[in-house]
Amino acid sequence: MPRRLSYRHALREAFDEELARDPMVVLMGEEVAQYNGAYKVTEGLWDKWGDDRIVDTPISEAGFIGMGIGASMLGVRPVMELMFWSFYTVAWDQIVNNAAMVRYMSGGKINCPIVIRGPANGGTGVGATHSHTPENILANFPGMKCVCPSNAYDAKGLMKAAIRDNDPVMFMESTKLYGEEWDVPSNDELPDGELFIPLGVADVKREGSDITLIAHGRAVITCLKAAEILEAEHGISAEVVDIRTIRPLDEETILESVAKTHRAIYVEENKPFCGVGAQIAYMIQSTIFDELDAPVLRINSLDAPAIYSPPLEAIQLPTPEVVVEKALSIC
Amino acid sequence: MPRRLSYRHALREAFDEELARDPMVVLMGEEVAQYNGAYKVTEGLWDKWGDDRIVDTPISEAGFIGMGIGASMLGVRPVMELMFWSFYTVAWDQIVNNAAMVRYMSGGKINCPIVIRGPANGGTGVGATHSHTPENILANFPGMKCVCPSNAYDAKGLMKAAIRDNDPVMFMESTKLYGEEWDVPSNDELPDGELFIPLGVADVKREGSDITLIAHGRAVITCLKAAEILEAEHGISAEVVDIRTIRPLDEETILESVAKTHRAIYVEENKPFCGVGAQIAYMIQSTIFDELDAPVLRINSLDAPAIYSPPLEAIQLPTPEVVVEKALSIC
Amino acid sequence: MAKATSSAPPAGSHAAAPINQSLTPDDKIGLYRLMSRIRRFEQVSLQHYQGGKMAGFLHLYIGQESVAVGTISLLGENDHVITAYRDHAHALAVGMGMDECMAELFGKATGCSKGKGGSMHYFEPSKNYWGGHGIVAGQTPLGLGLAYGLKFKKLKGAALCYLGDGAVNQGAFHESLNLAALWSLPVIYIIENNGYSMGTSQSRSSAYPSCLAERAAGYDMDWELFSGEDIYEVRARTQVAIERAHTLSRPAVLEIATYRWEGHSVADANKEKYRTKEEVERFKNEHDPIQRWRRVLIEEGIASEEDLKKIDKEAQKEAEASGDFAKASPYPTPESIFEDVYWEVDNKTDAGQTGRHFFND
Amino acid sequence: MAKATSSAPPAGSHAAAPINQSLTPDDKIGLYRLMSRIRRFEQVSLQHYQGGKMAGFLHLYIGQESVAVGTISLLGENDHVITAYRDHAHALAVGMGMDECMAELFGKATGCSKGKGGSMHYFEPSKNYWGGHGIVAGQTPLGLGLAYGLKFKKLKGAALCYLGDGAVNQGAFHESLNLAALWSLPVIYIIENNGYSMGTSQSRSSAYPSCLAERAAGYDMDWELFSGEDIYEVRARTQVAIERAHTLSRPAVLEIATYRWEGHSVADANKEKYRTKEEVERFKNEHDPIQRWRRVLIEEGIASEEDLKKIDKEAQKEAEASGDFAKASPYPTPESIFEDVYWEVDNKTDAGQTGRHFFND
Ligand SMILES: Cc1ncc(C[n+]2csc(CCOP(=O)(O)OP(=O)(O)O)c2C)c(N)n1
Ligand SMILES: Cc1ncc(C[n+]2csc(CCOP(=O)(O)OP(=O)(O)O)c2C)c(N)n1
Ligand SMILES: [Mg+2]
Ligand SMILES: [Mg+2]
Repeated sequence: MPRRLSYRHALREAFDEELARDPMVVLMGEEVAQYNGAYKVTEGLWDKWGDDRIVDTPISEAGFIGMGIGASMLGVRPVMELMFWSFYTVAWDQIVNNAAMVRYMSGGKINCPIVIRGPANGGTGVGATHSHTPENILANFPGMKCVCPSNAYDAKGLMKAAIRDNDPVMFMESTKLYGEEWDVPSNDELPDGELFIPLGVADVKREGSDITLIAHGRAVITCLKAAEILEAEHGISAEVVDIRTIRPLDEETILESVAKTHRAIYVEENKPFCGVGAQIAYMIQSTIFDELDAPVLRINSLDAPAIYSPPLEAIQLPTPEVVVEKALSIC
Repeated sequence: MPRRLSYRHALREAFDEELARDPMVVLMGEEVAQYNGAYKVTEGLWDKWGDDRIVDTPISEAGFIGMGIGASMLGVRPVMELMFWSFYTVAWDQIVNNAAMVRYMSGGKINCPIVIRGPANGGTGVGATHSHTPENILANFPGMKCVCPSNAYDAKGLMKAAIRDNDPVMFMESTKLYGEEWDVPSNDELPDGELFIPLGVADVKREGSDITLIAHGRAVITCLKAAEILEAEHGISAEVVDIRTIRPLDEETILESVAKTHRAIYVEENKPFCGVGAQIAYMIQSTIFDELDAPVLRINSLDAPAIYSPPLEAIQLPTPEVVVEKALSIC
Repeated sequence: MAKATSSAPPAGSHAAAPINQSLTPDDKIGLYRLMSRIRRFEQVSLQHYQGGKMAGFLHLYIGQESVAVGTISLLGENDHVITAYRDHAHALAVGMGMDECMAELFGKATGCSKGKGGSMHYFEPSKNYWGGHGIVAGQTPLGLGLAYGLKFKKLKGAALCYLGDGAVNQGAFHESLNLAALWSLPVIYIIENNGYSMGTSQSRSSAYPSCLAERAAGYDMDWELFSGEDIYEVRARTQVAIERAHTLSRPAVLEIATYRWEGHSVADANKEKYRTKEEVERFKNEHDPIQRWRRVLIEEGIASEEDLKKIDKEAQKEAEASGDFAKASPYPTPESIFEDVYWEVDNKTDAGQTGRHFFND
Repeated sequence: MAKATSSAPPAGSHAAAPINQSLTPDDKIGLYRLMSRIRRFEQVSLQHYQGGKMAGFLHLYIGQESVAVGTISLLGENDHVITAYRDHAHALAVGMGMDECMAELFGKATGCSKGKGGSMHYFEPSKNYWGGHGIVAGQTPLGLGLAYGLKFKKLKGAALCYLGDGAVNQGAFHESLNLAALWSLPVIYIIENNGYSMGTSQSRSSAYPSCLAERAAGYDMDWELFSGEDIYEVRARTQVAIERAHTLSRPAVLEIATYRWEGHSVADANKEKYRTKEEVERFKNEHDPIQRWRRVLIEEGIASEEDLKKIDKEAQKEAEASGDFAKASPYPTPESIFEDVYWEVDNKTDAGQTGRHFFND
């Protein structure tokens, strides 16, 4: 029987393995150590690895994220938690001008092997200030990498790749997925002895022939549900492509799929204007315009700040039903 | 003979007129008063309006921008200068979570009639930290408005609209344009007695029939030059649409033009990934797919942090030649 | 500009401060009633939270009531209040009703933010209450802006801006302190020091000489440290800062020692780990500001045990009724998702009609 | 932890400090040569700027040389340097060559940042020099990170992080101070106080009790205020902080009074408006740190007027040669625009090959 692991636990395994592999890896953030993490992602790690490797910080995101970047320039490999990715706003200057650009401005003399991670999602009743999904904004910057795993397996494999990457990686998790479980083989079940997924490789999560649903993060799950409804109720065969990392981006897998299905919809929980879907829709139509039997469409979170009211918040995010409806409009 | 006015001077007239019209208007920022503005946009205003209306701030963008937002909640109408828009990174939390979202989170009880302004452009040899063009990022947020005038006439008219607007308006100028001159009628030459351009209204800067070049900010000028070359050297008639404001966006004017020419290229000095061009290309193809004779293309700043080296910086930004070449590829 | 704390008045003398002498027996009972109502409101909200009626966080203020009630009781027409996400008490203290506060937690259209903000984002500008802010210290420049607005409009008032002991390490707060002192703006920062930011004790998050408020000295700004337990003391010592703000337009930082009984939020699974049971019990049993005020009222012969019990019961009833009100209220409509984003759109002005504002496909 | 400044040593005693006593005559001449080279380098760069060879800003350090030279002369193998955009002097002081520094200003491929950074963004990690940062105070958390890295790696060193008097009001600096003090990290913040941030005098930008460094007291951190004019004093008083960082891993804030002769940058059109001519002249004539050191060397009999003039001439020649070098150097190639963005791409690793990294159409 395959091993079931929660998304949170899968991340924890990735940390634990990388902490063991490389003594320069240090985990840092608010409440990550003694409190075990606000969302228990780092549970048990402080007990195991102690004060030097698992570090609680004060509430000073600009200060401690910048500190991590500075330490990374000296070869430390900090994995920094933002309790919510929403709090990137107070550390934005450090992320943009230092993590993402110091390599360039120094003519390649400095690099910043830092991971900045935490949950980036709406849908948990915490209101607009706590529901930011800045992946489109992060990926806008050459110099940054941006990863959005949709499940525990990918989360573990991609986190290990992120920690070993020598460029700054923005790693976006989901509080809505932390508790969900997936099959995640243990290392001894794996040919390479570990689970490692390179950045920049998309994954076809479901094969299909009539339409391609492309997504990142939790929207992938929405697409998989929509694909089942499309199949069961409408006889439409939808392929689901999980891009997994937004930058670098595996365009080939997307284009191959769309060249096969001739129809595409991008689904994301992000806001629409200049979202990831806009970029990928642009890319598809500009690259394989003649393969398209219909415009590339997209589905986003409804275009207003995240509302608190629980029943409305639920419909502000894309649902399988909305995906089905939009797919039917072009199939 | 029509009156010629520099972009900088046109803005100054807008400030002066609005300062006279509404005693709640106050101009604030680093070096805007006694120093007359780092780029002399506010020259003479402190002499005329004094300490209460024209205020020099310390270097504390989060503090003073947040302060301006707080004051705007009480009915003051602050026009805040960022010496460079690049410095938004240190004030980002205040802009996003307060200016753009307090109205929503308060159920409409509070509004923030604030203008945040300053130059947002590359091309002046100040390196990556000082060359940010965050208009795509700003416009991503429902709650914000975002304006990018390409000439002195629009700058004056749009600035007056921005100051009177009861929502937060992000106003992006250009140091490369400050010294350029355009025809700007004086108020007594105008039927309404003033120059006022509503936000959300695009402007066809040049009529054409074969292809539509769409742009914002200084890229409009690049497009106008490209259109002349296309006409003179290739007999291609290009229409140039200046969107002027990115949010709200005048989609009708864009779509009308493209429905006529059947070909479109978006040109901007911003980085490509999730840029404004991606959004507008998406919108065009998703709305009038069948009108298109070719994919919608776009041209951006070359996708790396802004390089310092002057000759390379010049080619990192879109040139008329690149626009011509791309236009020829689909005409 | 004076920079040191004023010398502490002798213990027990706070009742004698003019600002407290001016309180009528009714006023004093009013303070009790308000604290009691805040506590019942939160206790009832907790029940509904546990009953699954709300989402997200619920940060309870239980144990700290004397701070919001004592300080806000001093405010007049042109004084303003802004705080962080632990914002229910301040809302009730400025005079907001339990109904709209409870309904907000339920996410109902009748909530004080129409169900759009939730627990962390209460607002009522008509009562000079500017929220309810979720980003730690994000409200501190806004508070400064309220003070700027007052001074700009030449109004005699002050802005009270509350923050936690964990919030003092955010840059925006320091930028605000410099601006406040430099421009002499009438903002009073009140550090509600409950000893912990989530699970982190003050000494694990902050470096300081004698206390956190002393950082104000670095900006040549007035500061005070005092206990929040006795509402007389809270009023007497806060009044000094308000007076100074009103008459001299001078800012201040007040650090008020207090304690939260519950976890950081209801979701705080560790609340018994980072503090000892004894510590929590000691505060509950020996330092409850409501009990303390109760004893004062009885000692002063202003109210009997019976009177106060009756007030508590009324408060409980009111809180329960607010729960019923919230339950019976409608959720906002789906269309309302797009309301309250842009003033110009909501008000159907010309500016709200030109161009597309929302980008749903 | 001590929090107050150490009591100032009696005037004139700095030459007698052990750290200065240990200087050989050659060392002392070396300090002179370095200051002279820095000044000539900048004077020559100014000529080329005015000749249209560079773009953007050129922030000159002329008048402040003793600060960078004095402090950096104290550093050893594991000590690091990071500063703001006024960064030429620190670069030369850590041992970078004039050629690569001048070429960077010209935007040439031979520049210290390959022409990618420009005047504000010099870097040379092989010499423990971490830039060169354009965002005011943006370097202050990075300096903290260097100190963190040293401590994490159990190396005995310190990070010297320079900032201006205008930079002290940025939030990131304060967050850094708290973290430095809380975790006892060996970072030394050096406020190069030249009295102005662009056209704004210290008193128009900052509220402070006795000085800016005193804000460190609010974090229970050591601090000092002293004049930067005499290189003996700079060395003696900075050494105390370095020693403490090395042995006790304790941070500090040093405020060093100095003066810039030129405008904020070469583009500063107002440089004669916000300061009186008399003020500028007084500093040039009476407080030039190079002249002062010159007098010391002559008084101590270490060098003659002639010797020093010769050094100046050599420095001038070297600076001019660096201009020729820069002029003769090639610009970076257009392809290099996409180099140095991603380490993995540049190094052609597996990770650099999967997925698209650049999105040019
Ligand atoms: C910028 C930011 N970082 C982190 C958080 C998460 N967070 C919310 S409250 C809190 C603790 C704050 O403690 P304190 O300031 O002492 O206030 P208290 O909760 O004790 O009232 C944290 C870490 C946040 N909301 N914003
Ligand atoms: C965040 C930010 N705001 C504003 C600027 C523009 N700016 C550059 S230097 C400067 C003045 C800084 O003065 P100070 O810190 O005293 O340093 P000095 O120039 O005197 O060395 C300003 C306003 C900037 N680069 N970054
Ligand atoms: Mg607290
Ligand atoms: Mg200065």
